[in-house]
Amino acid sequence: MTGSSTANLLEMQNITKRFPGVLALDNVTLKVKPGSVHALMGENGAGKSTLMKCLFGIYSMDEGKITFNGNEISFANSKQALENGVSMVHQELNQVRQQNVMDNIWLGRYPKKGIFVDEKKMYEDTAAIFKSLDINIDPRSKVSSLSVSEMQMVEIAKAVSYHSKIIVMDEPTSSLTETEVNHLFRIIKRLQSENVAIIYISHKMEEILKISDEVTIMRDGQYIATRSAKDLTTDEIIKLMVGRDLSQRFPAKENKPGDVILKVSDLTAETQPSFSNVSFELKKGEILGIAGLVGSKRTEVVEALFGIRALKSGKIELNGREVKNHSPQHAIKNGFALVTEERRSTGIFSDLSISFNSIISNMRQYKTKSGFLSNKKVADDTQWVIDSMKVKTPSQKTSIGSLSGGNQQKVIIGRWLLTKPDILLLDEPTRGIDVGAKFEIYQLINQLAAEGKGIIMISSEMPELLGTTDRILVMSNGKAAGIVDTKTTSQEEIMRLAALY
Amino acid sequence: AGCSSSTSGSGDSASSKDSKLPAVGATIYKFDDNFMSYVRRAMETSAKGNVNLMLNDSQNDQAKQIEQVDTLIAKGAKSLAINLVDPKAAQTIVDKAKAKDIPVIFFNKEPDESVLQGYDKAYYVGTTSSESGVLQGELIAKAWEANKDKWDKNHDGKLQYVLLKGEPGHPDAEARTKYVVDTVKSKGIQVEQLAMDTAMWDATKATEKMDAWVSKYSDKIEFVIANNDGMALGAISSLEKAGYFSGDKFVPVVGVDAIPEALEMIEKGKMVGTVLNDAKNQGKATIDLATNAAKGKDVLDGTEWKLDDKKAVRVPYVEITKDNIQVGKDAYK
Amino acid sequence: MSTEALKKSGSKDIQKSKSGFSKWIVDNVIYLVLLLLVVGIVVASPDFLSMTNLINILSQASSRVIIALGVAGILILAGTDLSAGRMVGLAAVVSASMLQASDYAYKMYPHLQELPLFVPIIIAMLATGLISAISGVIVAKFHVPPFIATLGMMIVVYGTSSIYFDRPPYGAQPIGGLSEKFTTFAQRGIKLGQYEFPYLIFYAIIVSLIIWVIWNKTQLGKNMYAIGGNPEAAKVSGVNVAKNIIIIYMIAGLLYGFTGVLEAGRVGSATNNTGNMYEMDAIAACVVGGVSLTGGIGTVPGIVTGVLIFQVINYGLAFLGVSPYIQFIVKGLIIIVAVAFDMRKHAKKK
Amino acid sequence: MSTEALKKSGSKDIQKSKSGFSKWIVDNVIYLVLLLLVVGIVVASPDFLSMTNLINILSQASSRVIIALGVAGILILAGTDLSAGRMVGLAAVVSASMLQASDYAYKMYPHLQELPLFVPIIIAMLATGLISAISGVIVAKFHVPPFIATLGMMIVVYGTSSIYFDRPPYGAQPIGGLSEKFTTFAQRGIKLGQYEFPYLIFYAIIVSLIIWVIWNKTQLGKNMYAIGGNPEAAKVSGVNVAKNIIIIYMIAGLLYGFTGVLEAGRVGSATNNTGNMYEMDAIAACVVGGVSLTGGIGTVPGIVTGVLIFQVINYGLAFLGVSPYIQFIVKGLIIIVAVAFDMRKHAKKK
Ligand SMILES: Nc1ncnc2c1ncn2[C@@H]1O[C@H](COP(=O)(O)OP(=O)(O)OP(=O)(O)O)[C@@H](O)[C@H]1O
Ligand SMILES: Nc1ncnc2c1ncn2[C@@H]1O[C@H](COP(=O)(O)OP(=O)(O)OP(=O)(O)O)[C@@H](O)[C@H]1O
Ligand SMILES: OC[C@H]1O[C@@H](O)[C@H](O)[C@@H](O)[C@H]1O
Ligand SMILES: [Mg+2]
Ligand SMILES: [Mg+2]
Repeated sequence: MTGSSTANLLEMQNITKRFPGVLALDNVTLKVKPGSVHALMGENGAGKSTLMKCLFGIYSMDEGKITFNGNEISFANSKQALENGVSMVHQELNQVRQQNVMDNIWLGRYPKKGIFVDEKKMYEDTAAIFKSLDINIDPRSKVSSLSVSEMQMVEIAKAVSYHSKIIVMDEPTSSLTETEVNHLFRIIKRLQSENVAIIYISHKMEEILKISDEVTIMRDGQYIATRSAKDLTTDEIIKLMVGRDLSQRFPAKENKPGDVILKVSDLTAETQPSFSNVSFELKKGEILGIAGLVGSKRTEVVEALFGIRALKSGKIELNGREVKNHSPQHAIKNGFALVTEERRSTGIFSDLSISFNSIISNMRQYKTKSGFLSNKKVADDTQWVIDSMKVKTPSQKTSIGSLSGGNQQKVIIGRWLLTKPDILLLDEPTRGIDVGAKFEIYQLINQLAAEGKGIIMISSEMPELLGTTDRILVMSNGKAAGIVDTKTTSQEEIMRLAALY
Repeated sequence: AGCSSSTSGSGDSASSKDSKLPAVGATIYKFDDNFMSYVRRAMETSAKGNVNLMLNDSQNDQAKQIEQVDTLIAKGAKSLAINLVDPKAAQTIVDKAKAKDIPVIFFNKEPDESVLQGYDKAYYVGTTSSESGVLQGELIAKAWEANKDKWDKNHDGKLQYVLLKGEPGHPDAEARTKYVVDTVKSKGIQVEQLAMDTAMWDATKATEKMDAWVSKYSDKIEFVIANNDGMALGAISSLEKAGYFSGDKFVPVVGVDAIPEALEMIEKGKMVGTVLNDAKNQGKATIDLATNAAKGKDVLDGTEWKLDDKKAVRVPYVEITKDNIQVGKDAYK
Repeated sequence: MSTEALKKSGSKDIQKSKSGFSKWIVDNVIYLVLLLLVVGIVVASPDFLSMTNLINILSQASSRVIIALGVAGILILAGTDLSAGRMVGLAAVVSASMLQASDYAYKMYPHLQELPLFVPIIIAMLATGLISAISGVIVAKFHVPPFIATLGMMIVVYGTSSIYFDRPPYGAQPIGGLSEKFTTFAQRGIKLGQYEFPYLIFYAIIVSLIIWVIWNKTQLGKNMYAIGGNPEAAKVSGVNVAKNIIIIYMIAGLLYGFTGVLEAGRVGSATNNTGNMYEMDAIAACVVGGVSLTGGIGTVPGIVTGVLIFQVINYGLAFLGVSPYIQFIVKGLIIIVAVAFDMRKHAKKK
Repeated sequence: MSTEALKKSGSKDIQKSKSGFSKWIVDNVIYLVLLLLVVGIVVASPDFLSMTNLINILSQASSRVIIALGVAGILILAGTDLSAGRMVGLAAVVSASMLQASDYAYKMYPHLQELPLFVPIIIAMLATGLISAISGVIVAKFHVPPFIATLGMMIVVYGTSSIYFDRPPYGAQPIGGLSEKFTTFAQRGIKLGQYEFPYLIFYAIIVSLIIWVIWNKTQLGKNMYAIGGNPEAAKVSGVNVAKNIIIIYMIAGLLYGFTGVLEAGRVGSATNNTGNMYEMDAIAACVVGGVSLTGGIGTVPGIVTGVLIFQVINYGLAFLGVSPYIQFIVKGLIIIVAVAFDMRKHAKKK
């Protein structure tokens, strides 16, 4: 915050934003230089997205002043923001899935020929943008047929296509693989060379330090500090974010794998293309990671174990006995639990309370003899979830949709722990979650394993797999490419296996 | 028991077998209308063995009826018997029939005279919508004169009434509402309307409107006039709740249609009277004319019906009170 | 931000209580709407404020509350039910046909003995419960959108009850001459001082309580909210989605059946058109009462209030003697305005 | 699965073409349903296969296609429109009242000169267009759920058209005696050989083409799909969501108005009850034709096919001489079964 203020492209000063019952932003300041990558960091719920939405005209701030390009601005809606050189990649994928890629990219500003939309120009322009960004997607394909990472790349391309002076990227890499992340970084470098500024929100430390010039850190809706990235270390960032030291990223492992409890042999999905001939074993008290590129069908394997996806052949043995999970009910009865990958669409009941979200999978336990649910047991278990998961919430009745992503995730994990599962399946359990919360979740996983549960964890974050698991199953294009021992393997070996088929 | 009705519900399944008989295409404005269901039955009875009667339910939708006429013509109807939904739509149907030279017998709902005059093969069988209102009015006037000292509760010499109207815009509702009051007045009786509202022919709605009126006017109401018996019954149920018809608490109620339940109420003294539409003869006359027309004969050939100067066979309404209740009951034999 | 930060803020208490109160108002706006309506009518006609009118409105609202609670369960599942009104008609016709007084001349079953009251009631309710469960199966197992499944069912049920109703010897005649025990059941009440409180009101209260318990205190109820809120998540959470949907439809069917019985008894007769379009009023009352058509949201007190609002409008306008056509216009406008106000509670603050 | 992965898979071509064909069948099942229906009726009654019947069905479908396309736009926005039928009624009454033959005895406006045909048509369409735009404002600006906004509007419009309709000198009489140019416009057609193809069919074709162009070739159309598919996405992409919603409602209103004019002309008279409940058939036809009630999905050919399916059922059952009450049951079942089959296209195979 030295340097003359005229050098800044964007200055957001003393921004305050209240939601009913919540002070989401409390006097926050953000200054971004042209052509720089400015990282915005903070724990879940720190107010990063809210700050950006105030800039982008989605929310109107209650107090404060925004100067952009030398002029004081306050966009009434997104259209104004886009027209004035601010574009944004949103944290939640905001696409019209029923329409095709180019319809999505030009939404709100279709090229026209007379009164008609100029489809040809639209196609050519899209193709040109994709080409310049090195993206290989057919502009005419339906968005719903894309993989999540492809959707994400389309969103990024769309933001770039506005030729804005500043682009906000709110967790753009949450569903990208390593290669795609590198691809994004190349795009960012190019934009930077064209003097475009980027505000980059992410929970991934390595990325931040690699890509950004400056870092602004927020905590609890307040501005904490802005530093040059060169001068920062991961530990320092974490300290600023959480307000205390967090010496290591991963807790020490205490679990001791025992006998085999789950034996999976030759599993093949009914509807192909999907996984085929997948075999592995899981031991009591073991944490088994599953690595692979996005699209390698890791999710489908755990879905099949949980009875959501039909099997053509194969055998699942639990403690030596064959089990057939035809539905989640069967799976739950057999002691399985699944924390799904897409929290919003298959995890939370957004409008309903934390209490409801905690107990929904474990309802049988609350029935009294009369058949009604016991208020007390429900309240006790909800409180257990809130306390042991360290969920930040005003009350049990708060709707889960108003919590930050990390806190939502903790409630979901708590939900499944209430069912006292033997086998816990975790699909990207830390996606979009801040370091502090991540650490807590790793601790939890560790502790559960130490208690003798078998845990399978899918993750796209290599350090996470290496830091928490005992063994790692690597999937490649629907097949099991190999199982490696975490202690002795390397990132390179995993990458090699992931690209095997 | 429900199954037997699937054949008797429509003369049509019989028709496919009797395909040698001349085909008469018929539309009923609304199949489950309580009065029209009797007319329909009479038509089926008369048609048996004489003509192949193809019945259609217009579901109270004139556009639907026009389409059914197209279908009937496409199916080769030799004459049409049409119970209009909306009397002013007659011309459209005549145009369609005329183009194929098919005779049309309108029944129960009367088209404009000019329409009948415009096509030599168009006739009408039925009553006049206004007649039911007139008869209801006469019935009210007679009863009022006979019981004035008891029924004129406020002794002002005026008849204070509430009126439950059928569906607004429905020709019967409009005609009955207008003519019943006009007729009472024409008999020299002073009237005062306390309230009028539509209950859409519906007993439940009538009960609820009546609840509000009873609460508001209580004993000021001296007569309850309903456009049909269904609503009259609804009103009675509300009045009973308020303690009427037990002891000497009483208010006269009248309706139209002479449905069995209403006859029962008249016998029990809870209703003063109703007006009977002669279903049997309307149905019979309609089929008689349509059969002759289909066979290419003079429409009156071999029948005792007479046409008036408007090319119409008139089947009169009958007012029903306790005195001639048997007339009403016979209609259901 | 977090509650902690809030605690830090100086004038937190004032702030909290203030936003608390205005939030309370916004959250409870429908109760205010009801109050305002009553006040409005009373101002226009002070004699509206009478015990008789209150009893009338409550008893008229009673059967509507019951059908509305049935429909509401399905709405909370993010479904809809267009067949409700026709189900009411079926149950009305069936129960009335079996409860005609033995000395009535135009009986549908001339030789039928007088049955104990509960037998026809149970038969009618089982019929509609079963049919509605079939709708549930069509929705849950064949994935037909509820709009279409229940539209189809509405037409099928109407055809069925017409066939049942319109047949020899008397054809399409209102089924009347109901036995006295039936009309007593639906028309009489408990005398308290000079007033008679219709049993209907108590039936509605009892049904509301039962439904409240089901929705709030049982696994079925929780599952219903879960399915309506997020069916995918419910499935993954181990809820047997299809089974629960079918049960909720079945309960709705039972309630429609009971409504039909009450309608026949209350009016003293039944036709195949009894109940026609009741579903529209029921759905509208639910929405006015805060049920979300996108599922997952709705409470019993809200729904009861929604029904009362409609009934106060209907009764009040008739009581005021507003001309019928103007009644339509006023009623339409009130519905829109009431919901527009209520929507402010969901309005995402920008 | 990503396209890359697909490219990698070996037997991609065979696999693609095979799944392509069965996918084609599944995606186009409604056209098959239509075909099957026709075949079924022809088998039952071979003389169904005639030019006259074809023309009858097409002309009966015509005004229904027009109202359905109006409703469909709103459905694609993830809305609904219960007022459509009453709007048809309003337009019918308004246009008929201004198009009575000058020598007709019971004219509503006895002194009105005969107007050029297009004047009353335009007036009627502007009236419904405006009213529907108001519904749009209520939905878009006041966030009233479309179900309630249009339910309220339905009641208001019915009251309004009743007031317009029921007044001196003749009171609530059906408005008849329409001028010949009006009936010609709606009842006559183009003679080709021995057959007369009603103009109605051509109006429906022209309207379908216009709507197809709007939906597929203009910004408005793309915005409509986007708003229906994901309103948040549309908003953050700078689409003026409210404006587009209001325009789509307005277009729907214009189409209802045109339908009303055609209904009056086709029937030769109009009452305030004209068009009652048309919206139900229209919505059902849209859903059968593949429009998703959750928004974002729907095509003109699909909707036209949906309407045709309904019309073939209606016409076919009447032609076969099925008893009316049985017709209801059969019709209800066909709707459910047709959609159940169609739903397989959305069935997530897992
Ligand atoms: N529309 C809203 N209504 C009420 N509260 C909200 C709303 N949006 C955000 N909040 C609250 O504001 C606070 C900040 O949320 P925000 O989404 O900005 O956090 P974030 O830093 O982006 O977190 P994450 O890393 O999890 O995305 C949180 O407490 C959140 O619950
Ligand atoms: N055939 C397909 N059509 C459309 N979407 C698909 C298809 N296959 C997978 N997806 C989607 O693409 C994403 C990738 O899932 P997939 O199971 O293929 O890989 P994964 O390795 O489990 O992915 P992740 O690493 O994100 O868990 C999922 O969101 C899935 O819904
Ligand atoms: O349209 C329905 C109405 O038709 C009338 O003719 C009849 O008298 C009424 O009872 C009612 O049935
Ligand atoms: Mg965020
Ligand atoms: Mg007097």
